[in-house]
Amino acid sequence: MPLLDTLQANLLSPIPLAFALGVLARLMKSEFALPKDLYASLSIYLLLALGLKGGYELSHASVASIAWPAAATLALGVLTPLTTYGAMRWLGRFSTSDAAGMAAHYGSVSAVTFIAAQQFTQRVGAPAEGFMPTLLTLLESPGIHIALAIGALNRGPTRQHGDAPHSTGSTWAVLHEVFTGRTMVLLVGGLFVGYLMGESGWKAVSPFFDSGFKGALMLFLLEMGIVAGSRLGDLRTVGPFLLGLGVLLPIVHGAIGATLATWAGLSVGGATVLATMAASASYIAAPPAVRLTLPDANPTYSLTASLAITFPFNILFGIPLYYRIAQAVATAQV
Amino acid sequence: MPLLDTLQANLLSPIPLAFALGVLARLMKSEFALPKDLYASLSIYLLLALGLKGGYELSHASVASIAWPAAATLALGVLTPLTTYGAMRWLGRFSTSDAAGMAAHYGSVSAVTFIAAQQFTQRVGAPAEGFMPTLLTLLESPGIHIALAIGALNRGPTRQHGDAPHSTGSTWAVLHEVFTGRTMVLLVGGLFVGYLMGESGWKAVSPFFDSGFKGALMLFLLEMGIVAGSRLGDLRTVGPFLLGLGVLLPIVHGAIGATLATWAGLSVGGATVLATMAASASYIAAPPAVRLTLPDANPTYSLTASLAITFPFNILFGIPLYYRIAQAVATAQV
Amino acid sequence: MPLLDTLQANLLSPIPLAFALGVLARLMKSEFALPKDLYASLSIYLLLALGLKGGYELSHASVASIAWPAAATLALGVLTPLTTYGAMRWLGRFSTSDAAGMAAHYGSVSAVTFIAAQQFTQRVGAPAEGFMPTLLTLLESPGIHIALAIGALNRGPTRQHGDAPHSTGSTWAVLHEVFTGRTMVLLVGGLFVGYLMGESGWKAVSPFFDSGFKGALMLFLLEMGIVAGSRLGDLRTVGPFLLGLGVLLPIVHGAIGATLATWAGLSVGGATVLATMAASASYIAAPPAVRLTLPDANPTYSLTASLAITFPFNILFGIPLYYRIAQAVATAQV
Amino acid sequence: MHTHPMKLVTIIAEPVLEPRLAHDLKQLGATGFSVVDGRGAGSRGLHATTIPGDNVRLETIVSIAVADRIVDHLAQHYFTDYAVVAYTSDIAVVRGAKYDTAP
Amino acid sequence: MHTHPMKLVTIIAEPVLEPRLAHDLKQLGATGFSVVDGRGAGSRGLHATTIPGDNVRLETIVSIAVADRIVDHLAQHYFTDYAVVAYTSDIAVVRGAKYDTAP
Amino acid sequence: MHTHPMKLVTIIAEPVLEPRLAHDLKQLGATGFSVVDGRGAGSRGLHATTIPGDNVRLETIVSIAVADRIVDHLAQHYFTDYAVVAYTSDIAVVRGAKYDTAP
Ligand SMILES: Nc1ncnc2c1ncn2[C@@H]1O[C@H](COP(=O)(O)O)[C@@H](O)[C@H]1O
Ligand SMILES: Nc1ncnc2c1ncn2[C@@H]1O[C@H](COP(=O)(O)O)[C@@H](O)[C@H]1O
Ligand SMILES: Nc1ncnc2c1ncn2[C@@H]1O[C@H](COP(=O)(O)O)[C@@H](O)[C@H]1O
Ligand code: NA
Ligand code: NA
Ligand code: NA
Repeated sequence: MPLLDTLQANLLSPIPLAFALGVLARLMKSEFALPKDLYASLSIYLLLALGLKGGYELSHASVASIAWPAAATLALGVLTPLTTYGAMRWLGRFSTSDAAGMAAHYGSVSAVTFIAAQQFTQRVGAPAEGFMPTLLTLLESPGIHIALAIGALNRGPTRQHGDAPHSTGSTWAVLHEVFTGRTMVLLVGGLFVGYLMGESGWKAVSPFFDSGFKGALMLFLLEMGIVAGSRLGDLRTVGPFLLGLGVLLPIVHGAIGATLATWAGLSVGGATVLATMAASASYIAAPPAVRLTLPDANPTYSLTASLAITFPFNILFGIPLYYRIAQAVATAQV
Repeated sequence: MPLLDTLQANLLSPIPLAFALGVLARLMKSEFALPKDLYASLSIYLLLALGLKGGYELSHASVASIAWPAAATLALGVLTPLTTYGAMRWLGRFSTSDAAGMAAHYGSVSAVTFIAAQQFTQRVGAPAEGFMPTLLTLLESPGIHIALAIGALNRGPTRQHGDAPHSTGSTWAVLHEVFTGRTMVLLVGGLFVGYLMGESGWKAVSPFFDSGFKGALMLFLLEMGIVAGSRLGDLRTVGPFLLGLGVLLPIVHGAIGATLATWAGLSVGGATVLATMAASASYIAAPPAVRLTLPDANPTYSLTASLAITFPFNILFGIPLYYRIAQAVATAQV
Repeated sequence: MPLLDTLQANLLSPIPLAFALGVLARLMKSEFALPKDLYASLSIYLLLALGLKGGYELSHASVASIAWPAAATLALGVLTPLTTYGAMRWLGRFSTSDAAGMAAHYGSVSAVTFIAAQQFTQRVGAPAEGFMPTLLTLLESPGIHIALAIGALNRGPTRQHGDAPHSTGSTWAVLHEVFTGRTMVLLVGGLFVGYLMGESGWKAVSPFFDSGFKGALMLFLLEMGIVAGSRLGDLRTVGPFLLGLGVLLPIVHGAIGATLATWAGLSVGGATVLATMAASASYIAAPPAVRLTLPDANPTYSLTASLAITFPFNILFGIPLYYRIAQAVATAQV
Repeated sequence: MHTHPMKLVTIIAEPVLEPRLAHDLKQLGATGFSVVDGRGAGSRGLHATTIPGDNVRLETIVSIAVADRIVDHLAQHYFTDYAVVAYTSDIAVVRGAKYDTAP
Repeated sequence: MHTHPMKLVTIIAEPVLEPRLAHDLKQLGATGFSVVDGRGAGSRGLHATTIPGDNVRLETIVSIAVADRIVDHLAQHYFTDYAVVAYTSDIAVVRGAKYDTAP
Repeated sequence: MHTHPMKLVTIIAEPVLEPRLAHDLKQLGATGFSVVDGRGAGSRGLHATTIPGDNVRLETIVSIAVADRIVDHLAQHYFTDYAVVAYTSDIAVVRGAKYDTAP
């Protein structure tokens, strides 16, 4: 199937369509949005389902098969914040805080983009390895930690609230929050529970966590479209450089990701998903962490780039692209 | 099956029972109610599911088969606000604002009543045409527009906030809100998405949007019962005329609807559903639109009539009645 | 299967694992919690599902088969608040209000613990009778009424707000609230609706209310773990006596419950579930009722004991234990 | 526009008390009240709700006399046993008559 | 620290009015506003929302002149037909300039 | 009943700051605080949250001295970089001692 057909097939599948509907509703100035608690509930459901199923499938995987992919994931977790920081600082001439803030977003990962990639590989008949959710948990925090460390070093001690009485503001407290945030509890926790409860447990709960998954995802993407759509106005604020970077960074990170993943022995489907992880940008775990530790970083930059540029790009065009890259790398390797 | 049996079978089915439970809970002064966000979530789910399935089935329908039913629907959209206005103004001697406000409610449609009719026709083995949700979107707004136009004309320019600084209060702004409200985004949007994603898309999401539909509907009806039940006290406020009108209008509109629908070539099931649409009164889209454009219309009148009289009447007795009328008209026509 | 194996199999099943994950998240100081409305929605779903299915199955049960189990349930509803009051007052030397408050909690029942027991008996192949939810509704309120009556008698008229203008504070108003609270509306209402709608109704809604049940329960238990986990700090406040009582009372009540249940003719599964009901403590209906009628009872005592001691004990260890007791009693009886 | 000085009484209380307080306010002469859900932390830290810290915040616009009566009533019937915080502040309203109870 | 006296205008209104009121406030010179969802009961008891009693509470920090203008505007355009309650109170802010509109 | 004059400090802030502000308030001598979730719009329009405009509103009853300290602290540590609005108002409480920190 040529790239254009893959693209078209992707665009006409539930996830991109629901996302597009959300964006369109905002463009038409509709006030419609999911209730906040429904949005949160859907994300909890999706993350826990992902973790449980991943954990259940982990019980069938050998440690050997995961070792290299895990190493590749960690390498991406170190690399992507650095390339992002470099591009922001030296190409874009942004402040160290803005560069570090952006690096935290692009060094981490978007779980929904991951899921979209997983669904895509299933649809094209090249399902990813069952242990991919485990890799997802590995990529969640290193990028944030590295980026915040860079930011802290560069800002120096002067701006630290040294005399202020807040321990909750300390970098350690913030990193602890990343580690114990919603995504980590549900994903890592879900992996353990899924692993421990085994087949009988998974069978009991899969009518809830598995059958409904794709529909719930669609509803979630509708709201993602609304959220992204309401940031489109900020595109003018952030300027052409960030607009370009929001598309270029995922392509570069996706290509590197696909290559490393293939070298690490992942299937084409698995490589597509790992590439998508590298290409995606966090908009859940990174923003509060950056806001608290790098107060002078402008959150409009990083959130708009992650949510309104990179996320739609990946959902609509990126994933099929990374799939073709993964195919090409796999063919070249043989 | 004689009318009484149809009635009884209807009363003992999940939707009326759940509704009755809600009313009963209120009558017993229970404080129980669904959390607001759950109520909103269920309505989002039901509307999107309706749209998606309708859109998917639309891909099998020919334009020719929809043309006449669509024309009948639009005719009902013009007729029902006029009859309502006339009845309120000349029989009930209400103010122009109160009459126009009521016309907006009865000229529009209740999606849940529509769904109940759809379920009913399935249960009695006369399922309605797959394109009915498309007709639903056609009936949502014309009645509101016509009613508000009548109201605006009759109130004259004196009461307009001509000098006030609110553009958001303008009739155009309000009509835009009706067009881009929750119901329209989810129904019209769902129709498009359902149409575009086709069979493979629908299959992927139907375990979520189709299997759970009837149960979610039941939960929703429970809350509808509570909401309607808490308005029963207002029945005394609105007086016997509105009480009578809340039952008579749906019967008249339902009979006209069933006739037009049958002439337009709909099956008995389809005619039942279109009749129910005509007979139903909006309590989602119409109330805020009326409140903002006709401030001196008493909202207690229209909301109590729609929610506490017409809605229960349709759910419990109206739908089986319209079905019998549709059968009769179909037989007469042959 | 020896007790230890039953215990281990229980601990590795979805409910205890999800609960443990919630507790663990709190111990790691995670801020994660389910949105309030999701928590409420899940509990509504679980209660209504329980009621509907119970009502549907009630239509197959004979009155004779329920009579004795119902009598046993009511006996437990009278006995358990008395033993609790006695233990608190004379062993623990607590004030009459604290003793009565505790008695209200342990004299009533925890629906989630009931469900966990039901699931457990299914898993071990000894499913409980279909009419058990009916018994659950019988045990919900008598214990609260008895306990509050004891409290009111012992406090005497002096502390009554005799001259205060609140009728809402009267004991009658509070008892009315227990009777018309969420649990009663959904359970009793669900039983009636389930009974009336019969097989065709249940078939229509069971994909929603039955298939998803176990998964939704798991999500609910995750939050229960978080809630219980955030009370662990209060364990130090309540002291060793309440800690011991929170484990001893359920064992004693569970043993009595298993015995009475077996005498009343219930199967081993049914006896396990009734024993669990007796052993469980309310943390939904009882707390507000106690708070309003016994203001000087320290709510930290009863809520911590119910939520952070007895609930986990029952979920993790109690239910398998009551099952073994029920087996033993059944064997002894033969 | 001419405005009238009134008192705003704010009560922060355990959620379970909302209906009772609403009832009391009416009895004591308030013509209405507004409620918002919130959370908080204080010195007592009574964990009387399943989710510790949840509270409701009632506000009522009343005359000085009614404000006094409300504060007295709260002090007498609630402060000892319940997690209730209350304070009054000065506000100005249009249409002062709306907030006066019939004598 | 030096603080500046300002007015806080609080408006409790039917939810449907939120966008219109927000728009009006800006037009009348407020530099911003905060909103909280709530519920309540009053003397009129207009059941204008599906769930009776729901309301929103808008607050805006403004100068005395703007506060007067807002109260006048509300009295003229809303008090007759809508369930709207409004009051003003005295507050002190740091950085008073933040709340002054360009002349 | 005898009441005591106190200060109410109201802080409207980005949600992410809630735990830090709560911590600061205690350190600065507040005995408690209440929080309500809300939304709003201002002049800066920093879109620092996924859903633009969401905020939290913290209120604390404190003595005049503590109120001053809190306002100073906010001005120094938050006003530059964060979307934070704060103001103080005069209130009267029963049991003034409840809101005084041990020296
Ligand atoms: N100083 C304070 N300022 C504002 N609210 C307070 C204060 N102290 C207590 N509260 C509120 O009152 C509730 C009960 O406080 P307490 O009884 O002191 O534990 C808390 O959850 C807070 O919402
Ligand atoms: N005296 C009052 N104090 C505080 N809020 C009030 C008062 N009266 C009315 N309200 C609020 O204004 C809304 C409408 O009141 P009304 O127009 O009097 O029915 C109510 O739902 C309350 O939220
Ligand atoms: N004049 C004002 N009155 C009340 N709240 C305000 C005002 N200005 C700003 N706010 C609140 O402070 C938040 C941040 O405002 P800003 O920093 O001006 O963008 C807004 O979302 C509002 O909730
Ligand atoms: Na990334
Ligand atoms: Na109609
Ligand atoms: Na019990």
